[in-house]
Amino acid sequence: MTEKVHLDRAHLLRLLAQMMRVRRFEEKCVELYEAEKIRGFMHLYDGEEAVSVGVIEALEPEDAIVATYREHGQALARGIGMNALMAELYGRKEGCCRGRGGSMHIFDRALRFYGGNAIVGGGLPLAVGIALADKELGRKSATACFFGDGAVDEGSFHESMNLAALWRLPVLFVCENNKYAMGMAIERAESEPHIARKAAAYGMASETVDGMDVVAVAVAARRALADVKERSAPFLLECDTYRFRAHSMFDAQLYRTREEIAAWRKRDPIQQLRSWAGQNGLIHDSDIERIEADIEAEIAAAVAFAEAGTLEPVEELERFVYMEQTPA
Amino acid sequence: MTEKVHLDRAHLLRLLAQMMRVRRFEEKCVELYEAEKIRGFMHLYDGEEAVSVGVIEALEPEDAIVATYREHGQALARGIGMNALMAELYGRKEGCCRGRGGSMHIFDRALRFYGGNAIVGGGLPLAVGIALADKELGRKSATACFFGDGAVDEGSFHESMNLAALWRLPVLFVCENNKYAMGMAIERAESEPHIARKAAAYGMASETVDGMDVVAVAVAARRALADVKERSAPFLLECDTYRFRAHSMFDAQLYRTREEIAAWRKRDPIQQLRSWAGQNGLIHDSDIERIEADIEAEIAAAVAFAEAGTLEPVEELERFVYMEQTPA
Amino acid sequence: MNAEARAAAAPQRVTYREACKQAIRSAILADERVFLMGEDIARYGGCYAVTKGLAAELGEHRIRDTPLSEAAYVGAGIGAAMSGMRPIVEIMTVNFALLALDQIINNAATIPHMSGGQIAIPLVIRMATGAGRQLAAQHSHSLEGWFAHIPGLKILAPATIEDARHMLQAALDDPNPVLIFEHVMLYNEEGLLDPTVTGVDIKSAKIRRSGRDVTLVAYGGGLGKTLAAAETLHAEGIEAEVIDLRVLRPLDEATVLGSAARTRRVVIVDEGWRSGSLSAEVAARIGEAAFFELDAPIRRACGREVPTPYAAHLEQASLPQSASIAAAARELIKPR
Amino acid sequence: MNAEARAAAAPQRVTYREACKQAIRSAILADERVFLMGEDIARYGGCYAVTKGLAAELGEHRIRDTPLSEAAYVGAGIGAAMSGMRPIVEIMTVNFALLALDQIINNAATIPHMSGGQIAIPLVIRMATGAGRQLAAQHSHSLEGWFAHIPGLKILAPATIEDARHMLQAALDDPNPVLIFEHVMLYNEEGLLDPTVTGVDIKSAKIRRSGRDVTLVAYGGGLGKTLAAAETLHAEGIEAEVIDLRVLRPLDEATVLGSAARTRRVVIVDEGWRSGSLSAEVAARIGEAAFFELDAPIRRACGREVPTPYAAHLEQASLPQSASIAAAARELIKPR
Ligand SMILES: Cc1ncc(C[n+]2csc(CCOP(=O)(O)OP(=O)(O)O)c2C)c(N)n1
Ligand SMILES: Cc1ncc(C[n+]2csc(CCOP(=O)(O)OP(=O)(O)O)c2C)c(N)n1
Ligand SMILES: [Mg+2]
Ligand SMILES: [Mg+2]
Repeated sequence: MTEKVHLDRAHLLRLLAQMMRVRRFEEKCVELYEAEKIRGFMHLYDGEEAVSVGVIEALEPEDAIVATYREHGQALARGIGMNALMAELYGRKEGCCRGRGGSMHIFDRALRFYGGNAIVGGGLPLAVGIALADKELGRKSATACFFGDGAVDEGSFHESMNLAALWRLPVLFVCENNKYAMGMAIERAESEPHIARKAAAYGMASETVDGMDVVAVAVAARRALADVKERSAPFLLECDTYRFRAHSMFDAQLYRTREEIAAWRKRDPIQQLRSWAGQNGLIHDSDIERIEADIEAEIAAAVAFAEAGTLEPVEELERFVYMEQTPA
Repeated sequence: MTEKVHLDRAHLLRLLAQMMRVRRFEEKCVELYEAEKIRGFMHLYDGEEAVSVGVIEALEPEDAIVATYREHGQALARGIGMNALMAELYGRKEGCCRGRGGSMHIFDRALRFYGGNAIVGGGLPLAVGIALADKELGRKSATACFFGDGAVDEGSFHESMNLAALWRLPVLFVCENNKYAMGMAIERAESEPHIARKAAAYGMASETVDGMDVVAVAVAARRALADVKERSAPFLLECDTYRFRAHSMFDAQLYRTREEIAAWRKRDPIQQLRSWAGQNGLIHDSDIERIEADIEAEIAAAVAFAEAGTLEPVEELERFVYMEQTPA
Repeated sequence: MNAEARAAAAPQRVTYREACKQAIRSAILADERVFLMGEDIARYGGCYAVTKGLAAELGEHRIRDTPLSEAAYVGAGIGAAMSGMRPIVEIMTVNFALLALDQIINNAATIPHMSGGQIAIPLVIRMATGAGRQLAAQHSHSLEGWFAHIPGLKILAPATIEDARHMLQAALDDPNPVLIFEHVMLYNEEGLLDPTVTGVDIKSAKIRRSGRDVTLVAYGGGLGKTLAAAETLHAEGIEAEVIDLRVLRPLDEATVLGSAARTRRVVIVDEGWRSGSLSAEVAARIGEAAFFELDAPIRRACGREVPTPYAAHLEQASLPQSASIAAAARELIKPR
Repeated sequence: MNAEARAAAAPQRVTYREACKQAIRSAILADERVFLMGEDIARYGGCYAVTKGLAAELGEHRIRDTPLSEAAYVGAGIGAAMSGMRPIVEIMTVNFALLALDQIINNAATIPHMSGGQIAIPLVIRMATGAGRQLAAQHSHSLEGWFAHIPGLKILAPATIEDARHMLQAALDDPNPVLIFEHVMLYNEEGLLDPTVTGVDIKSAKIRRSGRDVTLVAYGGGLGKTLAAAETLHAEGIEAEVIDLRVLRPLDEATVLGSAARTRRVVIVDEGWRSGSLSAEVAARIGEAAFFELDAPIRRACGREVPTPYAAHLEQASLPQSASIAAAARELIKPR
């Protein structure tokens, strides 16, 4: 693993715990989906945890985030409470979006977490605008914009990359290249499948990083963010990753082989970090036990919170269609 | 001028005459616009004639064309009759589109001239589809798709380039890079203003050619088309050119200097070819006189034809909103 | 009739999904110019499993996976239609069709007229539409009525298994761009397909249930609820006539007006947002042409004016339901 | 009052174009979070010359030229609004807004609700709309009534110099995404601007002319023709009341219903294609709420259902005209 030597034990523990937390949270979500507590479309991040955890580790509180419908990892890593998140998946009034958004639309204004967007490529222009506002208002912020390899097919990718580069806006474009857009393999969707190379068409800096290595992602993200803020110019970070599970809860995975999945599972970001840090004596079994216990307790509490949650009264259906004021 | 040595006198005369014909036709159009015979938006090709004339010279009858709202040059070069074209600008029933299209929407099905499109970037996906059909139906055709530098800003450029390259479709993308999109200079619109370089993002072949040199354009187009047909793969040909006049009939040209225009006028494609071919004894004054006389006669006839044209009866307004059959 | 012929002529029990699939298969087998392209229709098998197995059967040129480039592949479908093919473009859902609206409105709907009748665009675009699956605001639009505003397009809303099976071929036979909206809540519906019916028209609305007391006009995903409402009303002694519009553009005004003139009372059901929904156009037309025949104002049971929420109870509250449809009919007949 | 104050208070003669420009200038000067971005607004001076000179005056950060990337810069406007700015996005014309509809409908219109009220989008989008300049089918759409279908958006149609001057500030003061449609045929219109009027509401329709015999409902580019029709009718002894809707979403139903109840006869004027135009919604609402007050069916004078043709005589035939509006009113009053 890259440059890991500079990382201290506390840092490693934080990264590991965060990834494990996302993983376990989603395992619970699958159970709850099967029990029909959670409904609608739900997309799991299983296998890709290193990307959001690594990138968000590098963000400051004043930075902003735009994510996709596969954003449980980003939401938890950014600090959205598991209670509010779980209650949202339950469709409860106590959810972070009062049950209106669900799994694909997690928002947290205080954390500058601007969704959760279910339109492929739909978030990129928003990120450009958030960064434009930050720059014009003299804030020292950057916006991390997450999107999949499939979003690269969309016109909005092209327009947004150009606009951000042209106006030198502080956007860190993070492509979660998990090789598939639903069932569409990237080689079948992109005539030039090396995404980082596309940055040249916009005169933008870019890099590809091993997205199964959380430390590598954290290091690359930190470097890229420093560059973004220093030069006030966008950066494209392509994270090489893989989703271990189906695209959503409805997907027979006819488009890929078990062998392929098995090969990628060997690079599980959690296992990799655990074994490397274990071998190097940086993390001990007792650490893992403690982390697991904390996570179990947190999840149990979140489920209890969601279960105890209430339904938004139907009379409130039209509330927020029009806002009465702009929150300060 | 490039590789001109291989061109014979007849060929040169044809290229020159075609460019002069476009130029004179449009000069007449300006008069007619001022006389309010022609209305709506009208975009002149003055200065850019070498591009359409050079490219279309290289096309076969079975090839197809998709153009923009600035397409008088393409229409005439492809062989749409000046009568039908002028009558269309007059809004007459005898126009090629029965007066429904006007300057921005010239069509000729028999010549595979698929418009005339007034949405910037709107024609690129059509060209991809025409080429797809040709390929699937086993035709040996290519589609020449003309668009401006401004169209490169649009998402449809990106999506269409990728689709054509991915599916290896016979499309010759011809970018008429005249440096401005209305008043927007390309450096202010594109973070990477070298358009030909963008082809790399799609693994597509590309070339930049001097668009003020009709022979260079013709040679490059011929080579590119051969490549397109042989490899069944698209090609991006960037033509470096300039429009001498305003964007449309409403444009104070506040965004560029007289000096800049004057410098480009020195590279007038018609003047360049005339003086080079004159100096080399390939074209004589008598040729020019004859060409000019022919053009004047053709224009006079076209104006007379349009003047004598009739108005589509208002009762026919809704005809063709729905077609009764697909022409064979 | 021998046993084989009898079996062939016996009604087949199929899902709406299967009917859509049969329609695609037989259209592709019947005409080599026909192909289907769209996102995840081949290897994945279709977002709603409509095309599962078809690529293996028909080949990946006829069932063609596209990148996520809605504007480009819809535009390519238009171009291919101009150039001799008979493309069926699948947009996964209407929600993503917003990315292709420029191509649909500025090209497909205008070129035949703008070219003075030179160029036809024999293109079919299919897409899923509608709410009801807790997919939240960006994935639950009901915009088929809204598309029906655009001249140059024909808009179909197959609400029955038979229409799902046969409208596609009729659309392909039409020289104009035709958009077919398949409601997501219908794919799992089962019903009988009469094999002796080999086609349907795409011109007329159909009376799905006759009645003398009130006319209920519906389409697409609203039809089932409306028929259920009619059943409820019947138990109360109110006989509702139920009209399935089927073709949202051009509207079959005659069928609607004929029924309105008989029952003198009309409720229009529309899952779209009430303001500016198709229900408004239907109401306006009845008001124009049958004003003096009506005994009561026209009522509309429509979607509430809200981005569709995720939570089930809110989502359901945002849609017309058979109870609210029946209530609207009842009020027309026995005003409080 | 001294001479200076008198001069300041004297009505100013300005064009609609100049009123739009004044509105932009004063909004930008009043709030540093406000800026305008769009195509060719700075160096070129605006496609319809609305912003001519403003970039030199206010700087290119406040009058910001964008590339031809409608989806991205509209989306960027949404993002900037979420993040503390008060952007005005200019889309050159509604025809190109089709390229940005996904951003407008799936993001701007949904995020406030979908986020449970956390995120407001105080964004204004201005665009030119309408036919009449022989720009043909791809450049002549009248889609403002169609946009009015979308919950979460507010839709304005300034038809007067005063509204052109003041609606923008009201829109900026609103915490929701507001779309302003400026009709291309109005930019050259001249009129008096009363300097004592410092603002307008964006809630209500306005009666622009009172009359007892028939109500004519219009908006945007249709208002002038409608007032002309009213003048013609007056000469014939028919007193028409003319309502300017002004706000197309949410509709001010009360003003329309009040007038309809008084005159008992209504003609709705809409330059949009008739089927599914805003006129249908207005008709449906009147039919629902004032059915028993009407003496005659509601009439609609709308755009013909055709992509706008280039030739002047065909284009004009595709639009409602004051003669056809007057004729519709006459028929209501003296049926043949
Ligand atoms: C514009 C649009 N088209 C299609 C879809 C349907 N869809 C949802 S997720 C998805 C795949 C996206 O793949 P990618 O961007 O690689 O992200 P991943 O799911 O792999 O994280 C598709 C096609 C959509 N939501 N939006
Ligand atoms: C989608 C879209 N946006 C904006 C316009 C308005 N417009 C017409 S021409 C033009 C400039 C296009 O420039 P370019 O592509 O370079 O072609 P050129 O006019 O230079 O030949 C613009 C912005 C349009 N027609 N379509
Ligand atoms: Mg992916
Ligand atoms: Mg240009």
